[in-house]
Amino acid sequence: MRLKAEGLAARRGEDLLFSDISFDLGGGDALILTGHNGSGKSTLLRVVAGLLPAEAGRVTWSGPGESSRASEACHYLGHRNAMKPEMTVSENLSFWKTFLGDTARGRGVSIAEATELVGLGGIAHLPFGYLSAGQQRRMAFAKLLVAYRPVWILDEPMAALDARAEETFTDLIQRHLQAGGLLLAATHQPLGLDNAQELRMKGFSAFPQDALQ
Amino acid sequence: MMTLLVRDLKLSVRAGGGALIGVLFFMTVVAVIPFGVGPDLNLLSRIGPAIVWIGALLSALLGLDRLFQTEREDGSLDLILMQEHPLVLTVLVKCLAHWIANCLPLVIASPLLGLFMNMSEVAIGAVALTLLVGSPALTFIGAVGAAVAVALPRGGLLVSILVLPLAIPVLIFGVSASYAAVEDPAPFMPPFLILSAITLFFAVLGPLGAALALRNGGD
Amino acid sequence: MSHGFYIALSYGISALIVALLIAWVWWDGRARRRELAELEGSGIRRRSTATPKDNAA
Amino acid sequence: MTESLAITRFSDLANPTRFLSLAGRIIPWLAGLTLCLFAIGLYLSFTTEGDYQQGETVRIMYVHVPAAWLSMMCYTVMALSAIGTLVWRHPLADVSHKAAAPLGAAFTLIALATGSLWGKPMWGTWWVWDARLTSVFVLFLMYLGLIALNRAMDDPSKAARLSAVLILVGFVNIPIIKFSVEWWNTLHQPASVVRLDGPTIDPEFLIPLLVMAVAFTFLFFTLHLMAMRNEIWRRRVGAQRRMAARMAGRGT
Repeated sequence: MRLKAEGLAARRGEDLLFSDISFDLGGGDALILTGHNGSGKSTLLRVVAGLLPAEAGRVTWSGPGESSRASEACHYLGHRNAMKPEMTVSENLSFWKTFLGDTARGRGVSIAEATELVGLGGIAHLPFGYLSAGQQRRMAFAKLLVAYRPVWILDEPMAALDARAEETFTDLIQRHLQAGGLLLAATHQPLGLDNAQELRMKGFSAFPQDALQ
Repeated sequence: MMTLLVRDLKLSVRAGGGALIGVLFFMTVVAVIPFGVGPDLNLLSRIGPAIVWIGALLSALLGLDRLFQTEREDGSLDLILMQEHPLVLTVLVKCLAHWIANCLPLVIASPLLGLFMNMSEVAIGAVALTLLVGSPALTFIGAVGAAVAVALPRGGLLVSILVLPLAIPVLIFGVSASYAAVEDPAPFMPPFLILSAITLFFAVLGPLGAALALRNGGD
Repeated sequence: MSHGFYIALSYGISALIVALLIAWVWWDGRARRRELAELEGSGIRRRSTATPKDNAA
Repeated sequence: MTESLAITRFSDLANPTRFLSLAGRIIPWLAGLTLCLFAIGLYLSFTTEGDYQQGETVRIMYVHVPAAWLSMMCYTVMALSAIGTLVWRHPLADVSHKAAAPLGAAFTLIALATGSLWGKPMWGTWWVWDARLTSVFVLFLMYLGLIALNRAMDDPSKAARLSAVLILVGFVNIPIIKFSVEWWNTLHQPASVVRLDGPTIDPEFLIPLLVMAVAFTFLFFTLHLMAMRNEIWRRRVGAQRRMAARMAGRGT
């Protein structure tokens, strides 16, 4: 499994946000994007997820028996949770489980298990809108567990979380990496991963940026 | 895909869903017409099919702007765009769910309003039938407008403005088929078949256009 | 001059609407009570739980 | 419990738990009474003679008139509850007018449908835009609008206050609609509809009509109590769910 980006560049409106970003991630690798606000972290993640067209360069994915479109191998957790407040948590999760489908059969955990893993077992029958912001975030994270994807793309995953929930998240991310998954995250806080590579985004630069290493 | 259909239907009947409001708007629009033109039953029965059709057209547009906007607001649209399902199919299913939740009630309510308009039984049947066949076209055309205006803050008004001109052929053939059913010399089938053809045509073109717009409207 | 059809229809429609109304109210009550029982079962109690009458109702 | 008796009574009634136990005791009796009244009313309405002018269709009136009467009484109940909501901020008043709206809509629908079915054989048309029919139809639309408004909002107490405002505005508006429509349409002959006042109605028809009217009224109150009870339960479910969500954050 390899997620490879070569010479990526993207614009926000008229301005070039970044250019010539390359990385190459294999199974178990994590890449953390850091940088000040507006440096293009979110944009880079959205380009990799295939939600924004790249100005230049390309993203390729090679996995066992999967198609070469990178976005299909990815889970994307953006600022918004992609859950409907009118529906219960389990309705939301089971919708995404069925809709996303498990790429590697059977590797997604059940809904009850997933809510247990994010530390909120037993309240899956509540409407999503009843939960607090932090709980909603945790349930959105449970979405990553119910349908298996090798690549996790997380945009500020720790926003609105307390210390204990952060710990839970770090654990889950570690487990994902140990199982051979990939991680691409933008964050302000340290995620507490020991083997992570870091990509520092400087933003609004016309000159090529230092990529990895 | 079935799960998407079921989810959208669930959402439309849950609190805050628009299914009831569309029918209510339809009834209100049609009900105020007699106050404007006067309670002359002959006149009402003459203009009835046109009034019912225009009322249905307006109320079908009412909820359309929310078709993709709610998905975008909570981030679901991103996840839907990333999937391997053909996006055209996803859009088609969403249109279908929207039609079942918002337009089918209009079709069911139309005979009632036909009675208020003092229309004959044949005319009522014809209007209900043409609405049943023609209203999917409105949803499919509207999907393009909704996809184009998905990221705009006051998208609702814009969707109506964008979609109404495109919906004119549907209105023309829907109303003329309804009239043809009542008035003798004009045959019913030709305009009705054209209406069906328009619906089938937009069932292909609408989702294609909407998918294209969604792909390019990412931010 | 009999209008049996219209009379039957109007009684039928009224009965239907009333039956639907009763069914809806009934079903709604059942569903709410079931939800309350579920919540009660999962160990959530009201702040002012108190009187046994409350449970009887 | 140091207040005077009156205040204690008032706060007792204000207490939804108290209301629930009271409703639980009353509802079976009310339901039984309603059933008996309907049995008598229906028996009477099918055994009386037909009217020489209206023929058998007079039987439709035994359903139509009570339903129409209820459609207006229900709105009055709602308007009183709305005052309760706005002036005393009584939680039961919120529940009362929210629960009454679907009932009102249903009874208005019955009145419209049976009126239409009476009008077809007698007038030759399903519907005319005369003053009474039109204002009842407007009433129906207002009920549906209130239901939609209540459904559209999450916060029940805010929804209750806003719909209370709408109910009161509507209450003022209904006579205006009625009179303006009468001016607007002077074509229609008066007194086509059976009127209770005056000697125009024979006791033979009056008795079943009255029994049916009482039966319908009791039906309304039974259903209203049940619907209010449902609404209180619904709010409890909501409150407990929110509490469950809070507890899940703190516990474990």
